[in-house]
Amino acid sequence: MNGDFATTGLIFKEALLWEKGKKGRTAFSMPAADVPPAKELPEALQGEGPDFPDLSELEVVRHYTRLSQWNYGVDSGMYPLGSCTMKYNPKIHEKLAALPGFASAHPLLPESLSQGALQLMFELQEMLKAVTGLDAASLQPAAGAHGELCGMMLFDAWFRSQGEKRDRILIPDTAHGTNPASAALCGMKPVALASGEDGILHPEAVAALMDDRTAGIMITNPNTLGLFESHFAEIAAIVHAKGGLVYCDGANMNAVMGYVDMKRMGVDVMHFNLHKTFSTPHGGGGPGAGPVCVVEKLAPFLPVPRVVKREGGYALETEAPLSIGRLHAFYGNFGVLLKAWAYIRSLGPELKRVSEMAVLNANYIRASLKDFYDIAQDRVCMHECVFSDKNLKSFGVSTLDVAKRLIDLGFHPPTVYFPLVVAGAMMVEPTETESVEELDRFIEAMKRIRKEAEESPDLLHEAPQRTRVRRLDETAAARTPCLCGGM
Amino acid sequence: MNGDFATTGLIFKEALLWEKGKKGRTAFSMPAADVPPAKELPEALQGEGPDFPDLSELEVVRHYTRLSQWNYGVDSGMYPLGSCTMKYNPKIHEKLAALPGFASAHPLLPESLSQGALQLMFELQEMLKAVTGLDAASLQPAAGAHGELCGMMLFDAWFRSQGEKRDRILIPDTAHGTNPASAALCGMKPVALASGEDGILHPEAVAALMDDRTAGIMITNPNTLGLFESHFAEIAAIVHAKGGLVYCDGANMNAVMGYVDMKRMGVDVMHFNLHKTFSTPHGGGGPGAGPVCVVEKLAPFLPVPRVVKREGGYALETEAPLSIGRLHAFYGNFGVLLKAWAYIRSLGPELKRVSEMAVLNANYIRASLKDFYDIAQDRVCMHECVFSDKNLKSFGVSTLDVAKRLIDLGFHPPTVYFPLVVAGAMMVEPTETESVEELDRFIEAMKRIRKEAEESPDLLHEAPQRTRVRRLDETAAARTPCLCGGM
Amino acid sequence: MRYLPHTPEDVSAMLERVGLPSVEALFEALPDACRRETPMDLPAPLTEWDLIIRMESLAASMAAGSGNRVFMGAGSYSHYIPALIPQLLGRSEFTTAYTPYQPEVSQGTLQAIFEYQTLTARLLGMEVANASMYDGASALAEGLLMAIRLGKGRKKVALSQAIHPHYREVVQTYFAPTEFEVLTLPVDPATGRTDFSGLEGMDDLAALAVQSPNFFGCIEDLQSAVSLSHGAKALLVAAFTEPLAFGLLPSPGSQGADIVCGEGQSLGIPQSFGGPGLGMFACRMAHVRNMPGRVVGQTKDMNGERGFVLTLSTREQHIRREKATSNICSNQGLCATASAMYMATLGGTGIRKLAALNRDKAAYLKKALEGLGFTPLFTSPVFNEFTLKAAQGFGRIREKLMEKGMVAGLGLEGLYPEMPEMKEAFLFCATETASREDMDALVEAIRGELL
Amino acid sequence: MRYLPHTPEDVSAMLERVGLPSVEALFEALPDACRRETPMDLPAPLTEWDLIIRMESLAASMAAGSGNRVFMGAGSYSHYIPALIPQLLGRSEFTTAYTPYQPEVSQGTLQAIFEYQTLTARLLGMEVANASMYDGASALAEGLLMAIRLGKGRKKVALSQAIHPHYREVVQTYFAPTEFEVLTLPVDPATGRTDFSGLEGMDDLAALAVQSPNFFGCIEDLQSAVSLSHGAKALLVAAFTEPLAFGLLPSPGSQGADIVCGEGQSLGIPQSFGGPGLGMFACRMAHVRNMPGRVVGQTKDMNGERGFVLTLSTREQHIRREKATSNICSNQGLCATASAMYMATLGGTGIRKLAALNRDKAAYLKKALEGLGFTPLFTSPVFNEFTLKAAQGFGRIREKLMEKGMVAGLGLEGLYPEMPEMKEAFLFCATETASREDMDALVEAIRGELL
Ligand SMILES: Cc1ncc(COP(=O)(O)O)c(C=O)c1O
Ligand SMILES: Cc1ncc(COP(=O)(O)O)c(C=O)c1O
Repeated sequence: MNGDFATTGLIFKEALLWEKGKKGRTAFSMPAADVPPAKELPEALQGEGPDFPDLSELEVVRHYTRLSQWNYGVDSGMYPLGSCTMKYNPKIHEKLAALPGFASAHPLLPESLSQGALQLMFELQEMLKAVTGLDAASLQPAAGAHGELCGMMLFDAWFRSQGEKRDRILIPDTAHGTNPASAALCGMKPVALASGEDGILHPEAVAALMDDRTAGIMITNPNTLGLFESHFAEIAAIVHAKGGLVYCDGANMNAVMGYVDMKRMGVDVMHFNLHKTFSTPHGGGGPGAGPVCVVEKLAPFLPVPRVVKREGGYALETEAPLSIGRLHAFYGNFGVLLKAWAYIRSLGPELKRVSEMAVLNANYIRASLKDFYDIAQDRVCMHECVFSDKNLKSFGVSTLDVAKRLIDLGFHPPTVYFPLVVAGAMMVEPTETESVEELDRFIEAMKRIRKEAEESPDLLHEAPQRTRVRRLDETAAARTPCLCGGM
Repeated sequence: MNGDFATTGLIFKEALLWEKGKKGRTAFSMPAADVPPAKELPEALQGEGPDFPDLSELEVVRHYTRLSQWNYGVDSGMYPLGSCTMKYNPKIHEKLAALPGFASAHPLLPESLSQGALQLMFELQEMLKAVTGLDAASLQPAAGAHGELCGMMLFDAWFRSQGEKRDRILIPDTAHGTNPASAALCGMKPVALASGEDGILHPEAVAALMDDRTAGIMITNPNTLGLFESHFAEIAAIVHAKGGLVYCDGANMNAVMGYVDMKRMGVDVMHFNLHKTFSTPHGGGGPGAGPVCVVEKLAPFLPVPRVVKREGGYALETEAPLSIGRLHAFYGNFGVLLKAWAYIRSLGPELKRVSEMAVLNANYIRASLKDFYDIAQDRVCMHECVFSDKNLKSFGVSTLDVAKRLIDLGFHPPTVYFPLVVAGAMMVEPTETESVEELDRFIEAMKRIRKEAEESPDLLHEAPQRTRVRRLDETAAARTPCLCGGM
Repeated sequence: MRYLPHTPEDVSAMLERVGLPSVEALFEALPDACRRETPMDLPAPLTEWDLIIRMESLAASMAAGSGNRVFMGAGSYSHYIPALIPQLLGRSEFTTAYTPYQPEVSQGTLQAIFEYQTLTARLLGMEVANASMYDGASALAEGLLMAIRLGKGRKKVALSQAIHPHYREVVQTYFAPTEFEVLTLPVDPATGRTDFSGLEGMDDLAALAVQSPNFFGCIEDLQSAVSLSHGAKALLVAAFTEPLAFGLLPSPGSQGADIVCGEGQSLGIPQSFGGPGLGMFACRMAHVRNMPGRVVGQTKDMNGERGFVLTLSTREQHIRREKATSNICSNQGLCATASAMYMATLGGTGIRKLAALNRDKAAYLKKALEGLGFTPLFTSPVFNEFTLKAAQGFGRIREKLMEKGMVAGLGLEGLYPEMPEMKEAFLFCATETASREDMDALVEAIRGELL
Repeated sequence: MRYLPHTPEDVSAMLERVGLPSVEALFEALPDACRRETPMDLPAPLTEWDLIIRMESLAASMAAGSGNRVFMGAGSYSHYIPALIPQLLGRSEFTTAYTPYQPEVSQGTLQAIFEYQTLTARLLGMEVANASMYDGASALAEGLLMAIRLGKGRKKVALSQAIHPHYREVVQTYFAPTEFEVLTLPVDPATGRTDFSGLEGMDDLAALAVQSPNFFGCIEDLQSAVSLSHGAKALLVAAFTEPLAFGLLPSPGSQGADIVCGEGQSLGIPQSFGGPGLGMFACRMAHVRNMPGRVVGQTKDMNGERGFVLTLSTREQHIRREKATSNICSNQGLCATASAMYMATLGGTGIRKLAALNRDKAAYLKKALEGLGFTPLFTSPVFNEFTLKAAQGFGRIREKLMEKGMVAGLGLEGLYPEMPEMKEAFLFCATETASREDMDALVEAIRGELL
């Protein structure tokens, strides 16, 4: 098929909601009034109600059906968005999350009436501990960044409990933006740590910066270049020796399950991106979940409430004098946690094979494309590999152009321009759920684009051409923001 | 928007199932073997198993996701397919049909364990009787044509019970092809009945053909020209006077609910197309349901088993000496019946308004387009109106071209080349669920096409251009049929 | 009402366009003689919320769902349905489309049905399958009518008595108004297979129909049936109610069947109190122009792209009217798509394993029941159903077990009044959904009552 | 395993391409010090079927679903969710996509979120809303931090004690590691509204935060709160847990609030044991560059077609890193889409009716409970929640009712240990899902126990 796995087809135009409908329509089945009307509200408390459009049920259904058809998801095609682990999301999980016992459960039901949910959360905590080797877990954080924030709060609380306040933290230059941002929210100043030529951190660099004003270090492992931080244990020892704590951003856990022991490696706190590693649907941006695991000494600081097992059942523990407090109105994104539980229970120890196949797939792509695209680090990678547009520059072609051209050929582009340490980065994370035939098709498309870059670069500059809209003017969008319609 | 409500967008190519996958993959979660293996089968009874492709779960999901994106449904856009009543299918019905109590119910459960399903069927029978004014109902037929067949069998059984065998039946030239085909299955010879200039049947024509060898008549009312057969009652009287029976094809019942009394009108047997009138999803061709209603004297002949209400509960009655017998392995398409029940219960007496709005919508289209397209009958219509390509011929443009061009503009075409009495017919049935804005858009598109036919007919000849595939070679398909892949 | 978009202003404006003073005026063509005298007597509308409550309460009175263990097949089988099937099948582009008359906007349906036809042909060992019939019973009736069309004047068909009794009744219903005759071949009381010895005396036969595995669960000797049938110049119509069996058994096509038809509910379709199911229908290419029902064919578009269309429609009612090969129009398309999804989900490797597991389960239950004193009525090998002569007093025990949510087989006496050996005979079924634990519980419950 | 496609042959061929002898060799970069010494101690894999059984049994132990009547809100509300929402929301193009970094293949998500922002801004009476925060509590915390950024050096925020206690705790958690201080304004024991009299003594305030309807169900006097706050040169942050109230009440924006944030679960999102919900966040355009979270903007493509993109990303962590306005990255996008669907389904006419119905239901229940001797604790008007001082011995009765599947309000004593008047006080809620019948049954059950 020559690397071209897409074409064009009929797509509907669809107006904005408030450009549709007519006053007096409805798509809602209004329950009958079986009680008398209440006394009128005082005039000052009478509002006008929002100016929402009134639509019929079919109008609403068609609107969202059409909108959905403008989107690309994992179910549409390969979605090798690096650092995001866009693996297959099992369909059975949707059915399970919709079970009325869970979906309609009020979070403040007494424990005696919510044993199922509490047990599920308790078991998930235990399984996360088993996967990491760490000693305690909290499921409250609602996403990875929330987990990082939780981690930084734990750092802060720990030092306070030691009568200290440390306000520096070491963060490698390959780190995701959330890492410094989360640290900053806790009043810590990120100190940039350069990774070596070989793309990983070196103990000397850490030793040079670590001191007793520094709370510790945040390392993503495997890192955002798709490499394992081989010196992690030594680095952790250096940090620990100065009284510091070690945070691991576990966003890339999909690479190392069954291989790595986070505790042995020297991690004090880490977060998971449940939606990545444990395959809950990413929902066009969320919801996710970002549970944290910690070593014993930090356990007393974890958020409340905590799910515990007691004689007679599962319970929510709120008494914890050292706790950083609540991080979520209730217990985190329970509906997401439930899917992660289901995923882990469906695979069990086979999670190790998940990681193996994820790494194999990434290396297959690396080996197949490294002679076509400049590769940031030419050696065995973990779950993803990072190419760049270095050798395309001479054709006037950039990473953005390659990404857009991939769309025309039927693939979601990789993560681009991240990590920042690689100029024009293309970060490809195929995940373990892609078949070798699909990888071959992606490779074929990438090779074709490499050739086109040389022979007909305008195909890339003009891309995408097959989508309903073409490249959008992002500058104008930011310069004169229109963030709210119908004004 | 100038009549153009569609565009093109990214669409994926997708191979045939057996061009994918690899031996040893699976998308199925195989239950663990918790029993010992059975003794080997004798060699003669050992087969090889079918040559199915082995796919992973993601491969299956992506395959069907992509296929679905090549389709047009009511949820995608207006679907004015005449005679098919493509109205909105309420989403809640899918949830109800999936309730395990129904979805997992074995049809041979004892009555005591299936009261819910029996009650639902009984109530549906009663409601169909209320809608038609007739005296008894059977839900067994699995589609409209199956209902017709049932009706013809009832005719046959009735005459046998009278010691007669009548082998002719009057069928108007506007009838759907299933009518003569169903009659023929019962060994009856259809006698064509010409409708008048005004598109409806006239008593004289019937009187001229009706005799005592003729079992009766099959009339679709409203008929396939979208007209009400105003002389129905007189015609029925003529047929009855010769000892004949009157069948009404109720496919177009959506036009006349709350207005027509089938029994007063002289109908002895009629069928519903539940999937049309009562809005069950058409499923790309089925399943539907085609219940029949009859007058008292034919009730003893209805199929068995029958759902009856007795003291102590609902029951299945199989003893019925005059019955034509079973027409379905069990009780018909229960899962479809359930949705029709839900639809009727959601509207109740408002079904009358359904018909009113369906007829209003059709007339709105008729009034708006009759100056642009030749109209078969220029007067108030019922639920649909029939145009033709008569005044387009001079531009070298046909009904088929108009239909295909409509696709490019974002609409499903109407039914074309039916009824046969109108050369180049375009049968437009908007249904009551389309808003006036949507009708306006359709009208705009049709006017634009009318103009294009004159000014740039090639746009029509070349249409559709926006779909993933263009016009297909149907002649080659029929001449050298390829009905089975991968050979 | 949320399904009806028009506001009062919409209605007025539209009436003005139409040139009529009122909505009632739209109905002026209706003479008084056709009109209702009273409003329709229908219950008041329910809200979405009350509808759910009502439907849930009806559903709750059914003995289905995980709480109950139904060891009964007889044409409707409990099989696991992977969650991906309802999710994909429920995509509205599939559900809310109709017959793919406009192929350019129906390639999803068309390719899905083409794949269904192909997988069905492979499963049944045939050359071509149609796009579906209403159910197994009507498929059999239409198969026999097709054989009669091919039979050049032959007016009789012979049915094995071991074909599902309801299917035979449906055939009877279809044949009653015609000039054609239905004969019956009895069951061999020892083997439980069809006794073909009566065939010799039958002439003018257009077809012989045999079901395998048959209603008693017994696997028929299809090869013999074919040669006997062909010897009599009749076509062999092979029926089935449990297509999963062909994961393990030789396909009917490989045994020489001419027409194969049956019920596909087992393949990913909910039991749903008996419908909608799936009438599967396959035949030889030589006979395709006599086949009933729609069929999808592969072709090319004007750019040479592969695509699919409804084809051979000159067989069908909308073209050929009374001369059509059948009156069928709407079929069970979505169910056919579901079964294709199911076959694709299982795969060739999976269907073999799953079929073997079904056989193993039934063998386990059979042995356990025999241990209670139930005796096998027939000697033939079985797939996932089997017939046993029950232990003394079992009828009453069975009633009692129902209250515990167990349905212990199907009594055959009522279905075969003509066969005295069916007194106290019960047809049991165990599929992959029957856990050993559930089967043991059934056996223990019976044992407890027998004491 | 059905999620892992590779066959052994695939793996060998791929390893060959990679140039490695084994899968283990892929992990050679892992030094011994990082490696596990034992395999992960995880339970054995469950099949899809066993997973369902396990999950259903866990779900069955929850007091949710139609059988139970929970007259409790307190930040999580029982509302009807039209069936079309889960069906549309479940379309995999929405669910299996991620952050719309590539707008050309994400217009569905982007337009849906742009519409969400717009409807949210209209509901709250604000100029701009972001694409969502984690939940109401974190939205409030981030709203206060935003006010501090805008406060040019002011270091304190004041919170009404009538803000949901959990939200106040979350704010405390967010503020603990910072140099900023959280003060509290008490509740007026008569009206149940915030007592602003303490404001005067507070200087250096960047923001005052008030929730309306507040935790006790009382509708606050937002207008006064705004003028007092602005008088103190502090921003008014309006919080909420029940946005449906704005169908009836004046929107916070119309009252002059500067930042509005709260929980959107009521708008079409299942309660789901407290999450995922929806942090709604809105502010004035003048402050937009200080707003946390993603935001979608309208623009044009190179052909002039309207389209949508993520914009103003220079506020965000992936560009600005430690200087970002928040650390948020993944948000609650699908929940935001659900709530937009819900708002579109209700429409302007519908939300007014539904809000009125909620108020009517609560008024009915309140009156009925008062008839039993419960006394209102506060005089302010309420929406669908209200606080009552219970009749003698109600605590024990409440426990008993739970066994009958009724949850009769939430005890406030534990949540407000600092307020002695909360002894024996209970917070009740009745929404449109509470039928008169259910409310009467509750009242009768209490009456029966009181006797
Ligand atoms: C390496 C890394 N860390 C942290 C995050 C933040 O996770 P979340 O988006 O769940 O907040 C991401 C998200 O993409 C990431 O890739
Ligand atoms: C007028 C008329 N009669 C009968 C039928 C046949 O109904 P079914 O397709 O349900 O068998 C149709 C179907 O389109 C029809 O339009």
